[in-house]
This record gives sequence, structure tokens and C-alpha cells, in this order.
Amino acid sequence: MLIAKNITKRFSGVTALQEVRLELNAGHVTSIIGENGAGKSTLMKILSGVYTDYEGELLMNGEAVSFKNTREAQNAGIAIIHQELNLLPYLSVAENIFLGRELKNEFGILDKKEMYIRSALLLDKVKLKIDPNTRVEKLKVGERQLLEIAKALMLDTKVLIMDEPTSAITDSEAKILFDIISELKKEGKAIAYISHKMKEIFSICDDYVVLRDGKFIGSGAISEVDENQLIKMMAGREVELHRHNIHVKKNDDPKILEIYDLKLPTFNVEKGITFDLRRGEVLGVFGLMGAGRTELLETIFGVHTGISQGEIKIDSISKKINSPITAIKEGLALVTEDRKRDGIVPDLSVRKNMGLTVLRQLCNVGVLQIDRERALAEMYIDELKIKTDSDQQLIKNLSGGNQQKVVLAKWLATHPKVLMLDEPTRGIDVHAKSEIHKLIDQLASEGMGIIIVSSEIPEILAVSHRVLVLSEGRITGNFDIDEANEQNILKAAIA
Amino acid sequence: MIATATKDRLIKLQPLIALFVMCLAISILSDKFLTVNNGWNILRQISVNICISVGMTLVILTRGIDLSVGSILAFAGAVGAGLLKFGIDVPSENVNIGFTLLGAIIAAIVVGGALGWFNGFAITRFKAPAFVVTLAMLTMARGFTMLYTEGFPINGLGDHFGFIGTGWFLGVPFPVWITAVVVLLAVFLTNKTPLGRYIYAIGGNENAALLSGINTKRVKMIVYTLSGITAAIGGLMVTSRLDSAQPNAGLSYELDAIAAVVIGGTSLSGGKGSIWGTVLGAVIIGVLNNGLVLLNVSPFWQQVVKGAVILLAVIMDKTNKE
Amino acid sequence: MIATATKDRLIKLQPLIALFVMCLAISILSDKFLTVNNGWNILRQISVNICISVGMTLVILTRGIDLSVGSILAFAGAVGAGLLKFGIDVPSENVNIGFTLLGAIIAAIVVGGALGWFNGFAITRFKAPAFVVTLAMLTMARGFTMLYTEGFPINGLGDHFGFIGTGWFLGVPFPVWITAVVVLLAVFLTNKTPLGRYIYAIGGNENAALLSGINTKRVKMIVYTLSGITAAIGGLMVTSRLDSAQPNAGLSYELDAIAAVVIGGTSLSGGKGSIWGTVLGAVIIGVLNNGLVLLNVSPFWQQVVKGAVILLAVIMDKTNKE
Amino acid sequence: KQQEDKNSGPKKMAVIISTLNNPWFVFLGERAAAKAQELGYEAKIFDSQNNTALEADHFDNVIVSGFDAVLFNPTDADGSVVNVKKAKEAGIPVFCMDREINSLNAATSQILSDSYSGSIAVGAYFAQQLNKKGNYVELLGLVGDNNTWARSNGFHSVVDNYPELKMVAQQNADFDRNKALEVMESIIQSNPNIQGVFCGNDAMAMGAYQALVGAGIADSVKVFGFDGADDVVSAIQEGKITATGMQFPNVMAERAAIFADEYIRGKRDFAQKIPVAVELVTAENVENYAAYGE
Ligand SMILES: Nc1ncnc2c1ncn2[C@@H]1O[C@H](COP(=O)(O)OP(=O)(O)OP(=O)(O)O)[C@@H](O)[C@H]1O
Ligand SMILES: Nc1ncnc2c1ncn2[C@@H]1O[C@H](COP(=O)(O)OP(=O)(O)OP(=O)(O)O)[C@@H](O)[C@H]1O
Ligand SMILES: [Mg+2]
Ligand SMILES: [Mg+2]
Repeated sequence: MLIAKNITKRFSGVTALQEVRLELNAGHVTSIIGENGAGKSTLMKILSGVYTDYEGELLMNGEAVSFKNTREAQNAGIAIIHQELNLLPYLSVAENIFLGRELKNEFGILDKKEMYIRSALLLDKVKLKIDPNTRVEKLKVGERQLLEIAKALMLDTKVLIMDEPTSAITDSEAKILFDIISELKKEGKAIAYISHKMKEIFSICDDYVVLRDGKFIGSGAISEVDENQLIKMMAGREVELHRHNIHVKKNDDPKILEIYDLKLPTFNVEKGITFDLRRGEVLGVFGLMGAGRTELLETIFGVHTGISQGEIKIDSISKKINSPITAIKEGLALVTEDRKRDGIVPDLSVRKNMGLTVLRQLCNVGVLQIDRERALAEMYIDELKIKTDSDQQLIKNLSGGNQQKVVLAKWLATHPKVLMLDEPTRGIDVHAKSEIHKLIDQLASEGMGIIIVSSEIPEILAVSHRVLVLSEGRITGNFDIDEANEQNILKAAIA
Repeated sequence: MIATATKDRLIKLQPLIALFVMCLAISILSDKFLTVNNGWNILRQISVNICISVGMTLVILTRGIDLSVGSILAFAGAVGAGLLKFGIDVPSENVNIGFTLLGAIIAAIVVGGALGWFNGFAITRFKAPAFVVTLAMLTMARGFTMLYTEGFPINGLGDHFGFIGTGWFLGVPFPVWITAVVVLLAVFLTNKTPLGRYIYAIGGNENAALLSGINTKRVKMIVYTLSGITAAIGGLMVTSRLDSAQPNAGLSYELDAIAAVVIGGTSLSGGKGSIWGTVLGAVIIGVLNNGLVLLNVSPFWQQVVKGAVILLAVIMDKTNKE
Repeated sequence: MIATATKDRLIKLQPLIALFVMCLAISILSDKFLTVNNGWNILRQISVNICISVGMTLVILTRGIDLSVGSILAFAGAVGAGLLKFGIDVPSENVNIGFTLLGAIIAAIVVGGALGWFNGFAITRFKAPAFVVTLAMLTMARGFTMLYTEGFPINGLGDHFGFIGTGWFLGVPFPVWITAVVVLLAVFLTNKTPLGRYIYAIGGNENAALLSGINTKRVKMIVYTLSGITAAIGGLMVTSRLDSAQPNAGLSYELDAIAAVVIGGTSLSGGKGSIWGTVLGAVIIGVLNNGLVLLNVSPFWQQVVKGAVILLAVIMDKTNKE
Repeated sequence: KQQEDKNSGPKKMAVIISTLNNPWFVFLGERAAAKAQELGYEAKIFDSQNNTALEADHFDNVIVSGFDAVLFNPTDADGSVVNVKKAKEAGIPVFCMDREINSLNAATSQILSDSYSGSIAVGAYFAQQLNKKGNYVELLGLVGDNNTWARSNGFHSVVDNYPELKMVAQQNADFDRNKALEVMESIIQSNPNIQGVFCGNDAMAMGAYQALVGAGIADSVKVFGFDGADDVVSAIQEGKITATGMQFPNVMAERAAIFADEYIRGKRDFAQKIPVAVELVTAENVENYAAYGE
């Protein structure tokens, strides 16, 4: 249905795509696969009329097309769910859904009632139980992702592009999406699907296209390859995936973090959260969307001072943590969930982003030593295999996965006692993900305590020594890794 | 949920409460404040600022700024007055084209709209920052005014024209009518039309708006043009009220207008706010100015008090929102 | 890679090229432009604006704005002059505390810093928008100046004080030295200290800065205080130059300062820009003002030309960046 | 309607001044207010900030708050007429000070400083001092202000009769000392050979003088101002400034207050225009003058 031929796209200096080809067929789900920075999103943006200056040719139903803007692509029947959320925080859900294609009555006046009704129907389809008049700023990341999906469903499309739609949602929401996808497939739509989750790719996709470093590597039917082959194509070599070989934790290691009766601001619970973390221990925290995991980490990190209560002990000494500043001083670090909003400073370079948490250490009598900062940056670029042309590249020009590694580096530089990771591998390719897992293990074996929040049970099971399950701001499960499995974790999560 | 909703509504009422407290304080201190005459008086005085501020609100909602409103006001007023009084001389043909009242008014509005359009054009076409473009226009339009008037006011514009700024209609000052119409049109525009929706969307996240297929450039052009038009309407009101187009009219009106917008709760970073808020902001400033005079505060102290009250109003508003 | 780097560097040079073209044009039209004397002349004239603009750059880099610089300049200048000339009367003790030159200078700078600090305090403590807070301060500080001077200039401040604005040192006008020191300190601050980095980080993403353990409130307070201090230094220079503290000094200097910052490439939405850019912006404005006078452009046309050139400079800059 | 309010409390006079951003007008306003208080009235000063529309607001407020008289320094000869008429309709007498309004039946009386003839006198002295030849510079006030043009036109009506007097630069400096200094500095660069500078007010004259000092040519250039501010009076004594047109704000202010008092007491026949001459102050007669003609 949609064919892209010999697409080349350059950003000032960087060639993001080189002679790439792609074919999307009606009734098929095509998976676009590649490591972070391979050019997947760039290609999708070309298909959907975001980038208009590229070389190559697009054919829609055999006819050459070229879109001057996104509206033209939409009119031709191509819709896209972007990797970065594109919602307007101060507008309502309904207003966001109909943005750019408002319903009007015969006088050109907005037909709010009709839009409300139709929005409610769409929200129903993606099983979101929110009032269409809610302002989007009140929604959590996961809810916003579902809203983006609903928004794309509203359009009458022939081709639907989904760029990592499941990176921000839990399995149960993902299931809703997969149901929708199979329905669309039956209706004969062509779907492009980008994900770093191999399991999903194998369960819902029909075809695949692999990109590496902006080049076309191969394509075919999913049924004809296995996971290892795909990963090899993506990475260009054999990749040893790191699984379940976590270092052994000694149970008598000292406790470095103890939490007693911590009550989270948005939940009204009788009994607060209580748990502890030992040196060298990796604690996995699971919960469904909105269970309070992010809030837990933020509260420990001193973000919600004044509205939360409870006691925090570090190295067995009770501490009052009333801001991220004190938290950092006490040896805590938090890699936030929303990278764009809380993680990166887009217009600063990779190096400057990394230095942000440790500037004082990089000083000599109050003067920044740039070469020390550069050394630090280069060390982490090397160690975490961050793909960037130099430490002076602006972080906003990096692919999402590499941005995440920079954020991670920023926190590792503080040499924290406790590293808290909120969805650290969201949107990160399998290869990098396994590297991060390896890194977690290594850090833990060096004595760091790690709390990792994830919506993927397999990930939790792969890296943790112990698993906490949260629901509605309470702990509903606490398993040793030996007794934890998908069933009991999920059961605790819906409890 | 319901509790939050009420709370939300209460928070929205904050500036109203600030206004109410202020009115109460002034009316205790001066018995002249709460009179019908003074009411009309205040309304007439703030008409021009409201008019300009409405256009400014639209611009600021898109995350822009328009510093040129004062100069455009002066130029449009001067053009209206000049055309009405002298028409256009066409030397080559030795002809003078006269203008009717309506013709002059339309011409003034067209001039204001054209300068506003030019602002929008420069901003969207060259991706130049609105601050600098409209600052340049502030200077240029003032220059145009000086060139057109040769530095002298244009006087004696007649009673018909005078009606715009000084007349009464159905017991209400005519400028108040004009402003009311401008406000209602803007409220309608922002709430009931796709264009209004787009204005909010662009201010909230321009990239997202663009990706939703909104022609952001066109919306911005329209918004700056509208700001030019409201400035021109303000210019006609000022000129008519004084029966004289002053070359210095509108000096630093941009700050008053922006203040009204911001006090009214519209965020300078765009996407959030409302026309009604702006009206409220302008009323607060107007009541304050009026009150300071009624209370016989000396002019030097007036500035201190005015600054302090504005500060208090915003602080009160903000602390309660947390 | 290398091509990009050179291109990037060329793009950064754009405003420089604009300046060069302007200089070339003026020097063709007037042989008086490219003289050593006129060079010092321009530098002396832009000293005050550069000084204020440096503080303004820091504020704008954090995504703030400071409209109060002109009023703070006037107040600090008046306080410096007043203390130097009259000291402080303590009526209860029937004593007059005299001030040395240095004492008066320090007092003026402290006053400027204090008002700036208050701006920062109100902005961070009450989360009030910088625009409104500093607008209120603009009004209040002007009121303080009027109250302190009672509306009359303070004249006759002596030759020692006059040296600040009119003296020469090692063949360079003294105000140019002062400004050079201010600029170099600010360059050092922004490039070589954690504080400078924090300023950029806050402007770029305040949330991320906060979560990275940066005391964003403190940084903002410092930045507004510094802006008050640079305004006070500007005030001392103006006062010394005129040998007179004028109550209406610094009127609408905020617009000139912001213009210098923005023309110099610092983004009003924070996080991007540099002190050197601002200096360049101020030089462009200064050369333009000087050129218009050298060419004896009529006052009517001056504003039109000035606006047009500023517009052109920004447009040229932007179109080449795409 | 206004009558009923007038019986309660002390009677009030409003002093509406075109701008308080200039010490000359501050002086005018304070003198008028002081005189009114001396006569037993409450007095309140309004600052129109050179903005005729704001002045109109002041008039509205004055009418509403029941003032008994207005001592008025207009922002604009034409633009202010409607404001005065409005007050007249409300039964409030208006006495213009210093600046004229172009209407003979709106104000009760106008006590005027004659800028135009004053600047003719300055112009004549200027021509004489420069021996009717040479290059000179004119610094204008605010371009859109009618006092600017009254002074400029008066000056030129004399000076333009001498073809050998050549104006090499005419620039505006907005009545501001700092701007005058800067503009003059630049003018000197392109026109080092000048003999005289005429400035639209004294603040600009001081600024221009300082620029000349900075360029080391203060001795050979004669500077002329207008107003009679205190620093210029002493500068004339010291031979720094050549001459200024002395206005008498205190005379105008006090007379306006006295007239208003008489009006309230029942007198009705006032001369429409009472000129207060602007006197030329030079080195010869400067000892007879203090600042602002006191
Ligand atoms: N605006 C830009 N300017 C410069 N380089 C860019 C820009 N956008 C993308 N790139 C570069 O283009 C390459 C491809 O990026 P793209 O976002 O398409 O990767 P991706 O395959 O979607 O990765 P991810 O899985 O992390 O989302 C990367 O090297 C990236 O750094
Ligand atoms: N800004 C907000 N406004 C309203 N409610 C909020 C806000 N932030 C969080 N909440 C609520 O707080 C609760 C906990 O949210 P939290 O982000 O901690 O969940 P989570 O387990 O991390 O889920 P997610 O999968 O969305 O990251 C949720 O019920 C959420 O709706
Ligand atoms: Mg991507
Ligand atoms: Mg979360």
C-alpha cells in the first residue's frame, strides 16, 4: 500500500537514513526494527509528512506522493503516533483528540457536544476511564499514551504508524492496544509498528524491516526468523543477552535504606509503605499504571516535601530529606520516568548534561575545570556505549535511548549509595537494555543499592533480588526472587 | 472530585476577590468611589486598555508578544484623523480624495491591521523573535506617525467623529459599547471557533500543534493582525475622545496591556488564560488608578502604592493556587 | 563533521557580519565614523547599556525578565548622589552621617542589589511571574526615586565622582574599563563556574535542574540580585557622567537592554545565549544610534530607519540559521 | 449635581500637570499646590505623564470627586481643549498655567508663559552672540510635543533671517540631559566646527555643554537653553552657558491659585489670557535671577 524507495535524510552533518526502502502492505503489521538511533523514527516522520526535505520517493497505492505537511499525509490516509507524546497539556482530552479537525456546526462554530460524545466513545475503545473534559496535564504518562492511540484511531486511515506505543504502558494496557491492532488488521489497514520489545514483535507482527545505522539491512516475514537472528541483524554481530545470572547477594549485608510507614500524597491509606534495601541489593518494584511507584521514588527523593509523611533512614540514621539537594547529599539518585520533562536539558550538550549533578566536584577553587568534565563525559560515553558524534553534541539531537544513557551517566557520576531507576529501559533497544541490566548488576555487586521500577515483569524478574508490588499506594506483595513469578506478581498488583 | 472542582472554581475567583477587597477598601475611604458616575468613569477610562489587551491576550496565548500596540494606536489614530480632515492629495492629478467618517474609520483599522499583519509576517516568515520584531515596529510606527503628522496633532475632527469616544448610547458611554463588542467577539473566537482552539494549541506546544496539521503560521499571522486591529480601534477611541490625534499617543501602552493580560492570569509562556481574565486584569488596574486619585494619594507615592498593589494582587493569586 | 563545525561558526558570526555591513555603509556615507575619537565615543555611550544588558542576559538565560532595570538605575544613582552630597540626616540624634566617595558608591550598589534581590525573592517565594513582579518594581523604584529626590535632580557631585563617567585611564575612558570588567566577570561566571552552568540549566529545563539537585530558587535570587547590581553600576555611570542624578534617568532602558540581549542571540525562552552575543547586540544598537546622528538623519525618519535596521539585523540572522 | 457635594469639607483644588518627569513642572505643580493650601484649600497634584488621554482620565476623576477648581498645565494645546470643556460643563473653572490651549472660551483664564516670543528673544541674542554667522546645532525636545515646536519655530523665525548662520545638525534629545549629552557627543564627531548650540530646554543645554567639555571645545561654543533651571542659572554665572529663556513658574502657579480662589469667592470676570513674559537671562543680568525666576 505504501512504498518508500531509496530514502536518504541528512541532518546538518549527520546522515540519519541512507537509501532505505520500506513496504507496508494492507492487512499486515510491519515491524520496523533497529537499535536506538538506527533511524526508525526519522523514517516514520518522512512517511507522515513531518520531514519534507529528503531524497527518495514515496509511492501510495502505486502513485508517487509527496507531502508538504502532516495535514496532507493525514488526508492521504497516513496517521502516526509519535514516539514523543504530542499532547497539549492545557487543553482537555476531547480538545486534544479533535485538534486540527474540529467538528463544526453549520455556522462554523465548534460542536463541543458532539466532540464530547465521540471522544467518550473513543476513550471507551482504549478502555480509558476518564472524562473527556479532563485537562491532559492531569493525566499520567501511560494514560497519555493511550490517549495518543485514541487520537490516531479517530482518523480515517489506511496506514497507521505506531512509534513505540507500548514503551510507557503496562502489559494490560498493551493488550488493549493489541486487540485494537488485530481489529485494524482485519479492516485491511497497513500498520507500521516500532518496538524494542521482542515478545510483542513476534506476537503481533507479520513482517519485519531491519535498519542499522540508517541503512536498510533486511526484511521478510516474521515467521521465517527467530529472535536471535533479528538481534544479530540489528546489532551487526552476535549479542549475548544477559539473563538471570545476577550476582549472589549476601543477606547479612548492612541495610542502607529503610523506609517506615511512608504515606504518598495522592493516596489515602491507613498503613504507609515500609521496606528496606541492603547494600548490593536490587529491589524491583512492580505495579500497574498509577499504582504509585513513581510517587514512591519521588517521595523518597524529597520532591513532595510537606505533603507526605513517614520516616527514612539511611545507613541506619534517620534523615529528613526535604529536597532533591539533600537527597543527593545523602547519596540518593533518581533517574526519572519522563526523560523529556524531568531528565534532560535539551539545549545543553551531552557533556554539560552529565556534569550537572557533580559540578562542584569538577571545580578547582570555584572554577570549573572543563577538561575534568570532558574526561568524565568521555569515560561514560565509552563505558555506556553512548552513540553521539562528540561530547559537545546537543542532547536533544540524540536518539531517545542514548539520551537515557546520558541521564544515567549523570547519576552514576554522583556515586550514589542508592540508585533509583524509574522505568530505565523504556524505549531502549534490546542490546542497550541488556547492557543496562548488566550495568545494574555490576553496580550492585560493587555495593550500590538499587531500586528499579518497571512495568515489564520479565525485566523485574531478570534483574532483581527481591520484588515489591504496589497497588493504590500500598505494598501488596513482597517476594524473594526465588518465589516470584508472573502469576503471583500480577495477582498482587491487582489486589 | 466535586471538592476539587469547587476548589478550582474558587481559585479562578481569586483575582475577583482581590478586586472586591480593593473596591471595598477604596469605598470605605472615599464615598465618591461607589457612585454611578464614577462607575461609568472607570469603564470609559479602561475601554482603550481593554481593547488593546484583548488583542494582546490572543498574541500572548500563542506565546508571542506585541510591543508595538501603542505606536500602532497612535499611527492608526493619526491616519483616521488625517484622512477625515484632509483626505488624500494626489498631486499628479491635482485631486483630493475626501473620506467619509466611515471611510476614515475603516482606513484606520486597515492600517492597524496591516502593520499587525506585517509583524506576523516577519515573525512567521523569518522565524524572528516576536519581541524584536514588534520592538522594531514600535519604533517604526512611531516614526510613521511623526512623519504623517509632522509632529503636530491633528485637531478639530467634528462631533460625529467625537461620538466614538464621548457619546452615550442607551445610557451607556459609546466607547464602553465598542469595547464590549470587541470583548464578546474575542470571547466567542477563543471559545467557540477552531481558530480559538488553535491559538491555545500553538501556545501550549507549537510542535504538537504543527504535527496535528494546524497551519501555525497562518494562525499567528491572524493573531498579530487582530492585535493591530484592536490597537487601531483603541487609537480611534483615544483620538475621538480628545478630538485630536496626538503624535505621542499610546506611549508605553504596551506595558499596561501586558500587565492587564498577566494580572488576568494569562501565562506569558502561552497556552493558558482567557479574555475574561484580561478584562478583570484591566479592571483591577483601572480601579487602582481611579482609587489612588480619589484617595488623594500624592503622585510620587501613587507609583509606589500602585506597584505594591499589583505585586500583592499577583502574590495573593499565586499563593492561593499552590 | 568539520564542514558543520565551520558552518556553525559562520552562523555564530552572522550578527558580526550584520554589524560589519552596517559599519561599512555608515563609513561610506560619513568619513567621521571610522575615527578613533568616534570609536571611544560609541564605546562610552554604550557602556551603560552593556552593563545593564549583562545582568539582563543572566536573568533571561534563566527564562526570566527584568523590567525594573531603568528604575533601579535611577534610584541607585540618586541614592549614590544624595548620600555623597548630603549624607544621611538622623533627626532624632541631630546628626548627619557623611559618606565618602567609596561609601556612596557601595551604598548605591547595595541599594540596587537589594531591589534586585527583592525581585528574586518575590518571584521565587510566591512563584509570581517575573514580568509582573519586575513591572511592579519598575513603578515602585521610580516612585522611590521621585520621593528621594522630590522630583529634582541632585547636581554638583564633584570631580572625583565625575571620574567614574568621564575620566580616562591608560588611554581608555574609565566607564569602558568598568564595563569591560563587568563583561569579563560575567563571561567568567557563565562559562567557568557551576553557577553559570546552573543558570543555563534552569533556563533550559527547570524541572530537570531541580531534580539534579540544583537550588533553583537560590540561583534565581542571585541572578536578579546581579541584575539589580549591574543596573546600579549603570546608574552610577550615568549620574557621574552628567554630574547630576536625574529623577527620570533610565526611562525605558529595559527595552534597550532586552533588545541588546535578543539581538545578540539569547533566546527569551531561556537556556540559550551568551554574554558576548549581548555585547554584540549592544554594539549594533550603539553604532546605529551614532550613525543616524552622524548622518544627521531627520528625527522623523530616524525612528523608521532604526526600526527597519533592527528588523533587518534579526531577519538576516535568522534566515541564515535555517 | 456637583453643587451638593461642595458644601461639605474644605474646598479642593486639583493641580493637573503635564509631566512630573521634569523638575520644571514639578516646581510648577508644587508651587500651585502650595499656594492653594496657603489659601486654605486642599490641593492634589495629578501627573499626566505627557499623555493627553491620561489627562482626560484625570479630568473625569476630578469631576467625579467634586473638586472646585483646576489649576491646569496642559499636555497639548489642542488635545486638552475637550478636557477643559468637560470640566467647564461640570461647572468647574479651569486655569491654565504656562501652556496655552487653543480655545478662547473653555478655560476661565490662561496664565501663559510665552514660549514662542521667549524663544524669539533667545534667537535674537543667539544671532547677536554669534555675530550672525557660523555653524550651529539645534537640539529638539520630544518630537511630538508642541512646546518643542513652539520653541524651535520661535528661534528659527529670527535665526533663519541670517543666511550665514548655518544649522549643521538638528536632532531630538527628548528634553533629557543624558540623551542630549550622547547626541551632542556624536554630533561633535561629524561637526567639530560649530559656534553655537540651541537647546529646547535647560536639561538638554547642560547635557550639550558637558559633551562640549568632554570634546574640549566648550570655550569656543556658545550654548543656549530655555527654562531657567537652577543649574543653568549658576552655569550662566560661571560663563558656561551663554543664555536661557527664564520662565516664571512660581508667578504663573501662584497667580492661577489666586484666580481660582477669587473665582470660588464669586469673581467672574477674568482676562482670558495673561501673558507672563519669558525673560532672557544672560551673563549681564544673571545676578537678578534665581532658579525658576524666584
Ligand atoms: N533533529 C536532529 N538533528 C540532528 N540529528 C538528528 C536529529 N534527529 C535525529 N537525529 C539523528 O538521527 C539518527 C536517527 O534517529 P532516530 O530518532 O530516527 O532513531 P530511532 O531509530 O528512532 O531511535 P530510538 O529507538 O532511540 O527511538 C540518530 O543518530 C539521531 O541522533
Ligand atoms: N499531577 C497529577 N495530578 C493528578 N493526579 C496525579 C498527578 N500525579 C500523580 N497523580 C496520581 O497519583 C497516583 C500515583 O501515580 P504514579 O505516577 O506514582 O504511578 P505509577 O505507578 O508510577 O504509574 P505510571 O505507570 O503512570 O508511571 C496516580 O493515581 C495518579 O493518578
Ligand atoms: Mg525513535
Ligand atoms: Mg510511574
